[in-house]
Amino acid sequence: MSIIVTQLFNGVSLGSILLLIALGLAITFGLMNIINMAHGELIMMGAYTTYVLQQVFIQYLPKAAFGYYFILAIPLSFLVAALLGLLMEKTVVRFLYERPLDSLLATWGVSLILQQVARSIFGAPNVAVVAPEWLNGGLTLTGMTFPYKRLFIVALVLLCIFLLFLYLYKTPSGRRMKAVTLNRDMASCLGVSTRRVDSTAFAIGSGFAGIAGCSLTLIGSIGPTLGSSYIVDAFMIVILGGIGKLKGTIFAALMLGVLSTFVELSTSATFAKVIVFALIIIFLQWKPTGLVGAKVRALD
Amino acid sequence: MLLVSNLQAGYDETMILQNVHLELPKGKIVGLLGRNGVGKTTLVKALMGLIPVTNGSIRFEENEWKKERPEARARAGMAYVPQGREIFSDLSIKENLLLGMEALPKSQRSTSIPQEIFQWFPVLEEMIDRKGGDLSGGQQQQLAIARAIISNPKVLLLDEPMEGIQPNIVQLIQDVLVKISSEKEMSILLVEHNLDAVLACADQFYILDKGQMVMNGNCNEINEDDLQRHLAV
Amino acid sequence: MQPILSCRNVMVDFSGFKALQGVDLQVESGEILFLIGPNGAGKTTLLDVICGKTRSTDGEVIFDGNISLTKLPEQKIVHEGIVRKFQAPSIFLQLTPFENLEIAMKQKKNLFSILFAKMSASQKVKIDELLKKIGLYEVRGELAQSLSHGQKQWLEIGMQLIQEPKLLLLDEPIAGMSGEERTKTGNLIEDIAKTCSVLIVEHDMDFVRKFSTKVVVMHEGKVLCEGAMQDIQENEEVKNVYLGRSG
Amino acid sequence: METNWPRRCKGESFRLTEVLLLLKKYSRGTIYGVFFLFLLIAPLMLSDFRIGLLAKFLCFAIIAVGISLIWGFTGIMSLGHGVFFGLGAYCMAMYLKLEASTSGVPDFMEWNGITELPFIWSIFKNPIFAICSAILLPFLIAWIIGYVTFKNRIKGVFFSLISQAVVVVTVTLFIGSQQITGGTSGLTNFFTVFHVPLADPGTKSFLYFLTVSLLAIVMGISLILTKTRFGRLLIAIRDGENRLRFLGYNPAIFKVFIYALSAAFAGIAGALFVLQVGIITPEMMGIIPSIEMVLWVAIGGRHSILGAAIGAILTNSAKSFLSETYPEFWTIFLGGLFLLVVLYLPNGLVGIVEKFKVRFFKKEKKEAEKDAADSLVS
Amino acid sequence: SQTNKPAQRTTSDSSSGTVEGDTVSVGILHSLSGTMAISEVSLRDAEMMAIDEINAAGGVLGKQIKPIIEDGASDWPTFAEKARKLLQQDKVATIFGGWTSASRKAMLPVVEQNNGLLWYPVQYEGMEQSPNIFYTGATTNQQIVPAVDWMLENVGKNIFLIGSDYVFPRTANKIVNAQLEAKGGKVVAEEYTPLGHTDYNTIINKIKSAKPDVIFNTLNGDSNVAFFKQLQDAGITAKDIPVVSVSVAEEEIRGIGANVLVGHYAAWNYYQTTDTPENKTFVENYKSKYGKDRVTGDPIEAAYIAVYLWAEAVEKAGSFDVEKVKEAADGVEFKAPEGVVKIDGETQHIYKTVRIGEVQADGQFKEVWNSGEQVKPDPYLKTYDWAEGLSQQAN
Ligand SMILES: Nc1ncnc2c1ncn2[C@@H]1O[C@H](COP(=O)(O)OP(=O)(O)OP(=O)(O)O)[C@@H](O)[C@H]1O
Ligand SMILES: Nc1ncnc2c1ncn2[C@@H]1O[C@H](COP(=O)(O)OP(=O)(O)OP(=O)(O)O)[C@@H](O)[C@H]1O
Ligand SMILES: NC(N)=O
Ligand SMILES: [Mg+2]
Ligand SMILES: [Mg+2]
Repeated sequence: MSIIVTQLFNGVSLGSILLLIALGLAITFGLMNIINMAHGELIMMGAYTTYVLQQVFIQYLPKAAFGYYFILAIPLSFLVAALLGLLMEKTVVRFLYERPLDSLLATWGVSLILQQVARSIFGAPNVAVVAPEWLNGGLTLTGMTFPYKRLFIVALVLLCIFLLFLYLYKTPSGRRMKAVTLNRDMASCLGVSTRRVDSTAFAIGSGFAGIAGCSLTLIGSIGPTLGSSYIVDAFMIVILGGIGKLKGTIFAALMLGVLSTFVELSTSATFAKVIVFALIIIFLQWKPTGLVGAKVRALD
Repeated sequence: MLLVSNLQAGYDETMILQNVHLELPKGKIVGLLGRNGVGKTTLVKALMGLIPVTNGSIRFEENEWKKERPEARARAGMAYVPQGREIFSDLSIKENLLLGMEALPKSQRSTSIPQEIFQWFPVLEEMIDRKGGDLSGGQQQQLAIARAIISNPKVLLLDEPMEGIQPNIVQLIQDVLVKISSEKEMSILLVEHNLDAVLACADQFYILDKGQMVMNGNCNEINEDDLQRHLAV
Repeated sequence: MQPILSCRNVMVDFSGFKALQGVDLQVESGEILFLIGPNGAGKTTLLDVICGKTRSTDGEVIFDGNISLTKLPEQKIVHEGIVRKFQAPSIFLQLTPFENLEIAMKQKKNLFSILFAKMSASQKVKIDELLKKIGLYEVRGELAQSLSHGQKQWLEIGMQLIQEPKLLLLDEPIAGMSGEERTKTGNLIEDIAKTCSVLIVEHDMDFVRKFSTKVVVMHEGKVLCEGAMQDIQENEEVKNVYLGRSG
Repeated sequence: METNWPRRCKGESFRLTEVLLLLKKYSRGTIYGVFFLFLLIAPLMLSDFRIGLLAKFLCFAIIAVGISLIWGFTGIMSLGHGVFFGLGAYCMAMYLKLEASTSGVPDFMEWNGITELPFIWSIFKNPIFAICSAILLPFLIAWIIGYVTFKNRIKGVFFSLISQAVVVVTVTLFIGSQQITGGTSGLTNFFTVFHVPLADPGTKSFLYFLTVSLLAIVMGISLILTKTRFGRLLIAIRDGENRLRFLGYNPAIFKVFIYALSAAFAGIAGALFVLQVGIITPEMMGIIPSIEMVLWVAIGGRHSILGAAIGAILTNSAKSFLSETYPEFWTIFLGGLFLLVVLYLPNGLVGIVEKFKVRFFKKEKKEAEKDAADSLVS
Repeated sequence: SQTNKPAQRTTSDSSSGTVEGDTVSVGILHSLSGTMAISEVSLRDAEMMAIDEINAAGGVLGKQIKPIIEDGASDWPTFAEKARKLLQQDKVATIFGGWTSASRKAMLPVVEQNNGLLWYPVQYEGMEQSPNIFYTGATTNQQIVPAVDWMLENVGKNIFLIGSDYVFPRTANKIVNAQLEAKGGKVVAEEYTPLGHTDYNTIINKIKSAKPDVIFNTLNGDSNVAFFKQLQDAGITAKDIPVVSVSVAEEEIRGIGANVLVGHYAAWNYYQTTDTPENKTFVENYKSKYGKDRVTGDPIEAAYIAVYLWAEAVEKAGSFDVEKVKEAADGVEFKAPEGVVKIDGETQHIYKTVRIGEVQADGQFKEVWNSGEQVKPDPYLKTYDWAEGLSQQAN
């Protein structure tokens, strides 16, 4: 029984990590149709930002302050990744809105460049981020341990989702964003400043990648190739949820998290991966537009 | 209101429009006629800024507009109903209409739809929360018109707005156009194939042929023979 | 005469919204049947059901006496002889008008025959003739994307004709055409009707008046009335919901 | 037309124009001729090592031609062609490995404690079977995958990402079943094919020319396919496959066929690759190689068979050159190259040539029209 | 490998390498990009340092060593291609390179067919002995086998095996299984995860229910970070269940965070803290060359000594010729940072001292056990009875 509960928790926590990684893509890919292969490198930038901030705290601030660096790291990672995203949008992505598949290829180039740049700046070996003291340990309930880090990530994801929903569905800015992504020309004919909306949207999507990177420092390695190990999963989640469907993305991430932890429990990590991906393929055969797929009236 | 002179525009390497002159007086409806493929849509797109103008000028309230982006034109008071309707298919009717108000200054944008719109197009009120893409062709066309006039533009560009709309609503739209053009001093460019529809509401007309203006005048002093010459196939 | 197409109690439900609420309709062979009705009455939806794009939630569509269409895949329905022109022009923009017609042309359309297909002289003549008929002969070699809206409409009608259908479904075929082109299209349709039945959705009453033999009026997902145009015009309800003062 | 020449070409530009016109007329043939001529005489000009590399790039060119068929002409972007390349390669490699195993069981199986050859391996003792399956297995697997996905009307990025998922499944499976596949290390250490040493200069030349010929055949098939009604149908599918349904076609079948064909091409390439490079690993079928394959085609020009082939050769040459010259930073340069090409050459290298051709041709046409008008007036 | 001689070997005409004027070129072939770069870049640094030192001291046979660096890009076929390039195009006298066993297996046929020389500096799974490869890292009887003995003696008998899913961990664990069976230990479970795997919660759950005395860890690369961080979060400390790793060196500790690893063990032949005069200089030089915060470690040291061993062998042979160097290599000794090492000509591996270390709070190891004398390399474990089944197959 307790193993079921802890596995369920593990699944949910893996799901929220996946969701955090996919949330940014849900915007840049789901809404804007940009297949951003450099999304992983934006995640990596978020992680390195956290690392740098940690070093700054260690070097320049009193020891007592160290515990707070991680709180500051979250918005800072968002900002750094968002700025990088903004730069990418202005220089690369902007020319590719009409050519989604080409965006994949161009951003692939960006990802190669960013990886090597990170290697040149931070060195090839992994760096370590030490979690603040208050994130160590876990909540022990009836003999089961729920690590604080995992609980923290779940909470962080909930907060991100809440803010994103608010932005997308309750603000005119979110409405403009949806309009521009649906029909750029027409939106501009109505007076929407498409360039600004595009940049904002891409920056926000990238910013979420930064947050994902920040929280990944709690559980994994921080190195130049950090992002590449998550990128495929992230795309699968967006696709599985249904392109442009935030709710779908959330379901998909949780489903994937829980599914793979339980399959892994009864098989091995390798076969869990095989089975989960095979299930995704089969599921999409059955529901080709994803969990929350859109029915469109248009012919094509 | 809008003065186009010597305009040259087209796609990539092919120039469609040559030497086009056009004047939209304040508060008047101007009909633009022409056979298929003569460049009517191209002209409207050039006016809205969707395709680049290679030569000539577009003056709007004494300012040169040739190089402005579409959104700037929209904010300055130009609105556009495209030939393909171009509804935001994934957004609700309400959201589509709210987007129509983007052209207004922030202070004048409201969060609700002016009742006037629903008086003209009751079907939109009935379906206010349905997705734009689910509407029937004619319903979409009505939505497109409503979306354009909701911002009270100074210049309204209509590319075949009656296409696919049921007869009684066509009449209604004609009435609405006449009404708003005079009441709100809106200048309207009405691209139409249907001569009767133009004659029913326009004050002046232009005829475009092979990318050039070949004829213009007042609707009440039209010469049937000339018309036939330029419009017949 | 036996009807070539008969719809019985066709219903369509779009997740709660009942677009069609039991449509009964018959098309006799060789007739030009006009389908009119207010925007959103369900005309396009009905055509969608007939050609297989939308699946009906209830009811039957019988073609040519005994073929039930409600379960057939789209291309099978085409093979039975029903072709459809969509409301928005849907041609292949990256091909020339000639190539568009070449692909649409009546021929074996399975993988094997297409792989080894050769353009025969008679096929070429047929296409060229049609190109002239629809006025696109001059531009037959240019990419269809550079055609104007009206030309695209024509090309699409041409693509339906060259399939030599038994039943032609047209959704607002003259939208975006000028006066004379309308007449020409009308004549073309009358010409076609000699060999096949035609079901047309249209909002232009002059056109309907001129070319219809029979008219069916739809309203709110049901057939409101049917008959000759003169009779329809007198119907108060039709006037109210649809025609307005032009009726 | 001919008689108009002197009038149009004034003074010095005369010769140039003439030459260009001739080139235009025979341009396709000329370019193909030059291309294959270069490949045939390359062994005379390049070192053994470089020819080895070129041979590898030619294998990649075969894949690129297949990808251009499905992507450039049909609009299907497969991010999973590595799998078909890999299947072809593994089929060949299994045969080679068996020929190289003196004890009857490949070395990696011994490390994994397997003493008896599994059935799946023993059938690859027959070289003919191995070669046939290198082509047919990818074809069949692609047919199955394609049949289900296309029948279910999955397309666009959905298909692309599903093909990536197929990659993940295949690669993970290959890595995870070490006892049978050799795991991450893949299969390597081969000595002979048909009992002829692979390292023999003669074998190497033979394989090189075999690769050139197969590339020619594959390009020939593709050209024929695209220039016929079938090719126009592919373009129609790219434009809007749903419309085709209402013209009485089942687009799924056509897509399945072309997809499977391009998979077979990739399989051929895989078999040739293993013969000449001597190693195949699961990572070679992974996400990265699969995306790179598409990039070659994008760089060369997706709408052109020859462009795709040249793209594969040039991109890989650039990759080799950059990584040898700047082992530390070559990925930056390579990434930059990808970026620039995609941004500024949407139709790849071929796009530049085409643009030039179009411009030249247009000028010719316009001038001809003007001449005609002139002669009318005069 | 030994059993499979290539049917015909193309003997390169200038098998003595490119000796141009007063330089001799050698190849350095590690992953400078891709996932393996996190480990391999440091090996390149160590080899470059050795080359610089040797050049400063007058070179080899009076010639300056000219390194030609190539990027293996964490891709095994690329390793093969670059090795071929170095041998055929640059005609290098020898190659130093590789980390993963997979990369070595890819280079093996290339060096054999071109009669080149490869120095491979990382501990590995044994069962291999190419005539063209020298192995300067530990083979199994110099690391894994003694580590298992040590575990049985000092920690416990119930062992949980976790490893990355590739040839090294799989083969290593096969050996461990045989060894434990013979010596009364018990494998409670054996788990593999794909290289680069990052979620270990489920496996940790399995560990919790299997309740082993000790975890024997053959994970490689990034996965170690995730594994140890998540192990700590699950509340499992080194006191509860210690982990003995064979691929976690000082550099990995730096990337994980020492606090996460305190109290866990590793088995190696060298630590940065190994107390020899040579090591003191080595660590000092390395830090002053590459930065104060850089650390050394076993593979780094093995890469460093590879260059020296090759140079010594060349000096002894008086030639760069591969055959002559191989012949001369037997018995070549070098005062390495880990202590004196000696090439065993028969196996082309080297004699090494085995050391078990415990991770300290400063990220360094404290040696808790060593083998005393150098252990003779035995890649096929021929001298171990319990390994009979294993080694016979491989022979
Ligand atoms: N995107 C395009 N690229 C190139 N040429 C185009 C493009 N769109 C239209 N054209 C060409 O421009 C010409 C004018 O087209 P336009 O759409 O302006 O005609 P129109 O007068 O609006 O016709 P219709 O009444 O049929 O709508 C046509 O000959 C058409 O071939
Ligand atoms: N996918 C859908 N989801 C929800 N409602 C839909 C959908 N498709 C159509 N409808 C609704 O069904 C009704 C019938 O639409 P249909 O397109 O058949 O009308 P129509 O008679 O062709 O109108 P028009 O003359 O304007 O073209 C409309 O009210 C439309 O909003
Ligand atoms: N030899 C190794 N660690 O792969
Ligand atoms: Mg138009
Ligand atoms: Mg309709």
